[in-house]
Amino acid sequence: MDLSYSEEDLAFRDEVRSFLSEKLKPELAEKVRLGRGLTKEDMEYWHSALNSRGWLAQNWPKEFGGAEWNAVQRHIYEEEAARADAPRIVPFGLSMLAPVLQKFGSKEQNDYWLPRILSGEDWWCQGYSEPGAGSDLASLKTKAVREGDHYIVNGQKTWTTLGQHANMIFCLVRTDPSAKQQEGISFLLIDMDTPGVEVRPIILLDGTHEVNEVWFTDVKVPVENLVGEENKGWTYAKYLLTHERANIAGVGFSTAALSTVKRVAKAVNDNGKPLMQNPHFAARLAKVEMELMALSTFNMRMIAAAGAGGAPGLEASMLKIKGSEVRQELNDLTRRAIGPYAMPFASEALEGSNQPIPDPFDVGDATGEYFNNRKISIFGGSNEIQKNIIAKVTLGGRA
Amino acid sequence: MDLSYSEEDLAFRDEVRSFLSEKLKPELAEKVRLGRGLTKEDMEYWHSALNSRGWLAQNWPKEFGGAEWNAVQRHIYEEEAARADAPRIVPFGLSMLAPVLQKFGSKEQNDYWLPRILSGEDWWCQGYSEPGAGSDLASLKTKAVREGDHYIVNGQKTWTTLGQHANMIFCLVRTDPSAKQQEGISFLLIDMDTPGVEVRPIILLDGTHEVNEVWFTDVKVPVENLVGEENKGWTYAKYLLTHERANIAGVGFSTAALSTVKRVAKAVNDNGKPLMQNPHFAARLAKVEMELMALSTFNMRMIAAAGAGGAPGLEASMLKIKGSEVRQELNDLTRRAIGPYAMPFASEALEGSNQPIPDPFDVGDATGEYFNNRKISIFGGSNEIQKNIIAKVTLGGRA
Amino acid sequence: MNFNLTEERQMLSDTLRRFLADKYDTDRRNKILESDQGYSTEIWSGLAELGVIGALFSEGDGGFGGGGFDIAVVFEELGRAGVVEPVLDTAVLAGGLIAATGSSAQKELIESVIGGETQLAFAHGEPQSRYDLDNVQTVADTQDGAIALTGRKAVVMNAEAADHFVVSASEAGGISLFLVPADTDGLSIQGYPLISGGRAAEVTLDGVKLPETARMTEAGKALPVIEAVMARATVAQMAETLGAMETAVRITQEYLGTRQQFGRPLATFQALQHRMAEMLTEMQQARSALINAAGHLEADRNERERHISAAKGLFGRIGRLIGEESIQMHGGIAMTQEYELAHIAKRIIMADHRFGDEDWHLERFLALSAA
Amino acid sequence: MNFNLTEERQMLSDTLRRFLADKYDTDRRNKILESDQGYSTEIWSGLAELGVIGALFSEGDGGFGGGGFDIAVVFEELGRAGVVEPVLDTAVLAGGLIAATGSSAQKELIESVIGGETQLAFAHGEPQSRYDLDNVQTVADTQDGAIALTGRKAVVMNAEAADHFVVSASEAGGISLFLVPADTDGLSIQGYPLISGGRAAEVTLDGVKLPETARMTEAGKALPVIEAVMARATVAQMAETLGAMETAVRITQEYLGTRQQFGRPLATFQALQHRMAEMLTEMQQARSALINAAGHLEADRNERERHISAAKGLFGRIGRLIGEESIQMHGGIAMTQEYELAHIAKRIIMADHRFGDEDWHLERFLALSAA
Repeated sequence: MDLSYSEEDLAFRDEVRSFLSEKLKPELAEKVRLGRGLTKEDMEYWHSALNSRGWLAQNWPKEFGGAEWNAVQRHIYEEEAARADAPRIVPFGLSMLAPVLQKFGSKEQNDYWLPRILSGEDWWCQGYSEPGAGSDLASLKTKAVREGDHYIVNGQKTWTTLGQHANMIFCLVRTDPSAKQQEGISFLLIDMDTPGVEVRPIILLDGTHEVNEVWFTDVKVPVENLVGEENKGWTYAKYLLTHERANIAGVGFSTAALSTVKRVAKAVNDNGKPLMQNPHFAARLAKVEMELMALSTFNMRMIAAAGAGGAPGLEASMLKIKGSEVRQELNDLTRRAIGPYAMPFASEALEGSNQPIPDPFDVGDATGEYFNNRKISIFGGSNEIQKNIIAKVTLGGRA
Repeated sequence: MDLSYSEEDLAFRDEVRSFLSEKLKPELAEKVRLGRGLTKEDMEYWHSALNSRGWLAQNWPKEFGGAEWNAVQRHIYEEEAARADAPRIVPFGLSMLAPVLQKFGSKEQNDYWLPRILSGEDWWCQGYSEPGAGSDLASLKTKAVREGDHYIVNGQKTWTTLGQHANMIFCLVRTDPSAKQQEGISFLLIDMDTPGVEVRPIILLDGTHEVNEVWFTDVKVPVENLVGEENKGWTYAKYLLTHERANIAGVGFSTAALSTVKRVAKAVNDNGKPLMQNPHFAARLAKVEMELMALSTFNMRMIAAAGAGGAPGLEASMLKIKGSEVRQELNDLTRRAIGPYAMPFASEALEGSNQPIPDPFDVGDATGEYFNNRKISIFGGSNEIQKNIIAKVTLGGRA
Repeated sequence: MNFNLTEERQMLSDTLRRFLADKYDTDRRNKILESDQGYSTEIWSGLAELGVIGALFSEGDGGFGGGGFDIAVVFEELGRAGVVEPVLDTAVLAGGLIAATGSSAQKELIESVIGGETQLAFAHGEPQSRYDLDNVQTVADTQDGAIALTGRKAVVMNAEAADHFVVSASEAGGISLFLVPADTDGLSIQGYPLISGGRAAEVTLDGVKLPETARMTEAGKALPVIEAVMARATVAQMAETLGAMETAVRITQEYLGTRQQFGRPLATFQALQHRMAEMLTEMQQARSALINAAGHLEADRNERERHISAAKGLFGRIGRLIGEESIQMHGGIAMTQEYELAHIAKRIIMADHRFGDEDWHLERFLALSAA
Repeated sequence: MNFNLTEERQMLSDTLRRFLADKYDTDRRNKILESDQGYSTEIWSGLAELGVIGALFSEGDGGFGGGGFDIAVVFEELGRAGVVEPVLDTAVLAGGLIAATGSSAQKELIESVIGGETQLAFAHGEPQSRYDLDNVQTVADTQDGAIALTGRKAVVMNAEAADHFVVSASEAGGISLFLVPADTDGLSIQGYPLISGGRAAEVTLDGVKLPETARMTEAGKALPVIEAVMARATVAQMAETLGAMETAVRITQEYLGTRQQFGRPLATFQALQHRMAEMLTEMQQARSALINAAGHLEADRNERERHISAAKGLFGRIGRLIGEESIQMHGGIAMTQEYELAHIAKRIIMADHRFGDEDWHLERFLALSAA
């Protein structure tokens, strides 16, 4: 056991730092720090900066043009990017679709789609969830019927994050309605400019537009857009779900959130002293910081194990649970810290709220972020589903 | 709505106070305060003192020689008795068996057994739980087979509280093995001096002997000791479980425990100040005191509703859950307060521990009480069972 | 002791509940939330006609209620329906201050408040004061018989709609209160919407000139009356939150009963059942704490405030639990702005940001218990 | 970074686990618990023979380990089996102090400690000191070259068995340490059993006369070394607690898998499943915190202590959760003295009463973070 960085690690960290200080524009970092919605251009700018440096596809194998970072490197980038308030990398093409293509796609598919992901030519979104399915993903109903060289797709997807920016969507669709739930599902790539695709915004409770419904009405999809074999899509979907675990705990986000809470708690006046010195607030903060210190090591242990060929499915579920709890608690503390100033509503969606709201502690939309991040224990496999998984494995297959 | 006491209530409170100051011997109160095991004689003394005053059978109707107190009177007694460190009334005969006899027993049974409960001639214990049953009470296996004028009883009961002092036990026994689980159960009164009854002690994790196993081997019980009808025992058992709700929240115990914690926290030195001024300890204490203030009113509301003919089954489950949480938290705080002095073990059962253990804060066996009271969320219908009941009622019969 | 509502209160409760069930459904409320005004004039008039505002004032002040349990009954129903109309600010807070300490000329306003024609706001909190009641840096300066107010008030609820403000200011080593018409020179308002509905504003007082008749209390002596009225407002807000929690739990129960996952209703999953049981148990604690607080509004100051802080501290914890759990047990649907629960949960959770949060009341409870 | 155990440590861990699985079952341990001595001489010798004690000392001190992860590996296994033998007190605490700061003559004791022939105790805490390390009222008075110790030491673990005590006393405006043979005149002991096993005593020092050679550190300068050795002891105790938590969870899982209620195993009840999932998640946090603490034992003082307090604070919370939940999920059976879990749960929960509890470390973490 050794918790310290090697010489090489330290050199890499310096590289990351100088990259960030060079390429991350202060206005962009400011937006990230205050939790303001990033524009499509902001995100494209950041992807392009990383891509120029060869750091966009951090986990891809070198043969596909990836950086193939090891666990420690990924951890270092995560930590430094959070510290510098860099935008997160939009994961849908890079770390969700790409690993599936690399493992199950044809050479033609990889040759065509992967470079377009790196260049930003395609913006991908995910078509998994459906209104009737929720955590029970396998009960999905969107149908794809083969007709000659095309599938005809009908149905509805929901909770499609950043779908409003996307031109491509990867979908789970039912190709064999007679098969049992998890069989008969296929993995399909759909061009969103095809007639019959319609994107409708969902406004979340914090007033933001980040998720969407996507409707398919007789949408024609060429058969070459099928990934792998027909009716094997569930296997690919599971692979996708278990593959991308590096950031499942959100340690970087929580590290940034912690420094925000501390900064604010030093600035807020609490009966003549900084709130940071209020023992009850300080206790809440210390408790979550202790958790985060442990979580960070827990996360590193798992990344290291995965890198060494381990398959930490169980631990990934635990990381997601604890990671969401820590982050949600930190969001709670920020809104708590600012007292009555947590009440103003900075919604994009509301009339009359284009005026700036008062923000004396320079914290951005802390309350919005608190409410928005209720999602992290719901989406991507709710914490209840994660607990089911843990129980199934540890209590001997019973569930 | 009116939270204050009437003139009559206040007069009654004065009566209770003067009774307590007259009859409660300081040595006995001291034992109660320090959580030391009471002897059989201690308990008999207290029953007898209450009985002389006509206050032993507080909830019995007047026709049976009871005091027939209303909700407020019971609350006042509870509060004052806790404040004065009076022993609790041993409930098995008085508030568990007696209501069943009064409702379902024959006149002969009532005439014979009730006076003996009041006089202390009989000491009752309860034969419900069995080793294989636990929370699933209806799966009990102890058998009673009718042979002429007797039942022949075979089987085993467990968790029999104070069974070592008892000469009588009321039991649930299976009289029809072919019937479905909850049918075929009868309610039987058994003299523990009958050949074939054996009591074996169970030592609890705090080293105390308060519960027992009771074994029955071909025990002959006269048929006149059957209460009500054969095979209807489950009805009587349920009546018993739902009848005695007055003290289910344990508000009196918690009130006494709160004053102990406060006394100790003022005496303990924490880095030069009383522990009471440590903000983290104070916060824990304040939180549980807030809960207790609410619980006390919740309890009163339910007693008042029950007195007015309400049937607060659901709320009784909630009172039991919250009451156990509050009391266990207070027990936790006391052991927490005394720091390293929580470690000594005052077991009755251990060699070499007859010497006094150090108790600089005059708190008695705080740690023992903490561990012992883990039982209150387990016995008498575990908190999990209570939650099942609440869910069944409120989520439309599903469970 | 007696835990039953009087017949009058039960009737008021029933009438108000029917009115809101009829007029205040999700669609209607969502339209109100999106409106520039942030509340509905029509609903406001309706509430006044029903006598809801009158029930918050004593007979001596022209109302027909005003007791702790009158407040509790009215606000529980308002909370149940997620009402965003400014009853608390106009009637309990600013109206309550006028009733408690206004001159007889000032008290003439109450009639039109009860009638629904006048809106009020209490401008007290400041950017540096957080939840403390005695931290007032706005200054009242008296020269030649005229008073001038200078300072800034933070997150003043209902400021844009208010016809009159009750304004606190520092004076004579203490705090004074003044009744200020909204159109007084030097008073300016920057309004914004609130995340749980309704609107507030930053209010700037730039040498606002007032006659002596604007004064409500003896100079520097207002703190006790502010505290007493805040206690009533806290009871109102807790009752409102309790009503909202009832709704959150009801919606969640209904959802669990109908939503199918893995081939059966969510309500059949024991983990969710037990969490629902815990929520119901905690709500009984909240209701009991509210009764304690409402029942001690007439007690002496220390006893009253100790019960207020015990209850509001508990509401902080329980509100967060109910708000977060009801969202979590729903899943995604509760994350959408237009779903009823989203609004209700926001009101429950944001209640912790008014009149002192959980920690603030914990600290205060400790101080009051030591006193 | 590297999270793997070295081969040697893995071997030690495996060997020790097998030894204890073989020799230290519930019956055997319950007999030890009921014995007058409170620990088994035979087990003690066995541990020494296996090299368990040697692994806690560095090569320079005659051992073959002594690093943070050596301690963690040994104590995790001891905790897993619920071992009550005084390895922590003899080897890590008192032995560690001798190794860290004893004279070369004093260090000669270490060989017989490693060999299992000598028992030690550290007499430091006092009735008024609670968990504070710097609160020592026992006085060392030097006259004519002879030292006299007077005072009372509270809850001194392993006092009855100890051949030598390391005793702290106030001197020269600070704290000094002395090595005191157990049979020294004026040192008296009142022993008692502990609820989680083993024995302790109140130790009275009534003018205990010592030669100058009994002194371990420069007069008044012992606090830093006490703190450093306490950090190692805290790592040991957390590792032990982690091992005990693993056992508690294993026993609970087995019980849930076999115990039938309402016609099916408890393990099929989702409410219990989810609570088990939470326990497992928290144990991973505990393990991670332990790694942080063990990995920072050689860091500078502030960094080391900050990690110790972060970890011990977490262990306080998680230990209570695991201890209480494993009892609750069992039901009645876990309430009985003779059931394996009862002992294990008591050890887990009582660990909070040594080396500072959850709140004490929270406070300390805050102070260290502000520094």
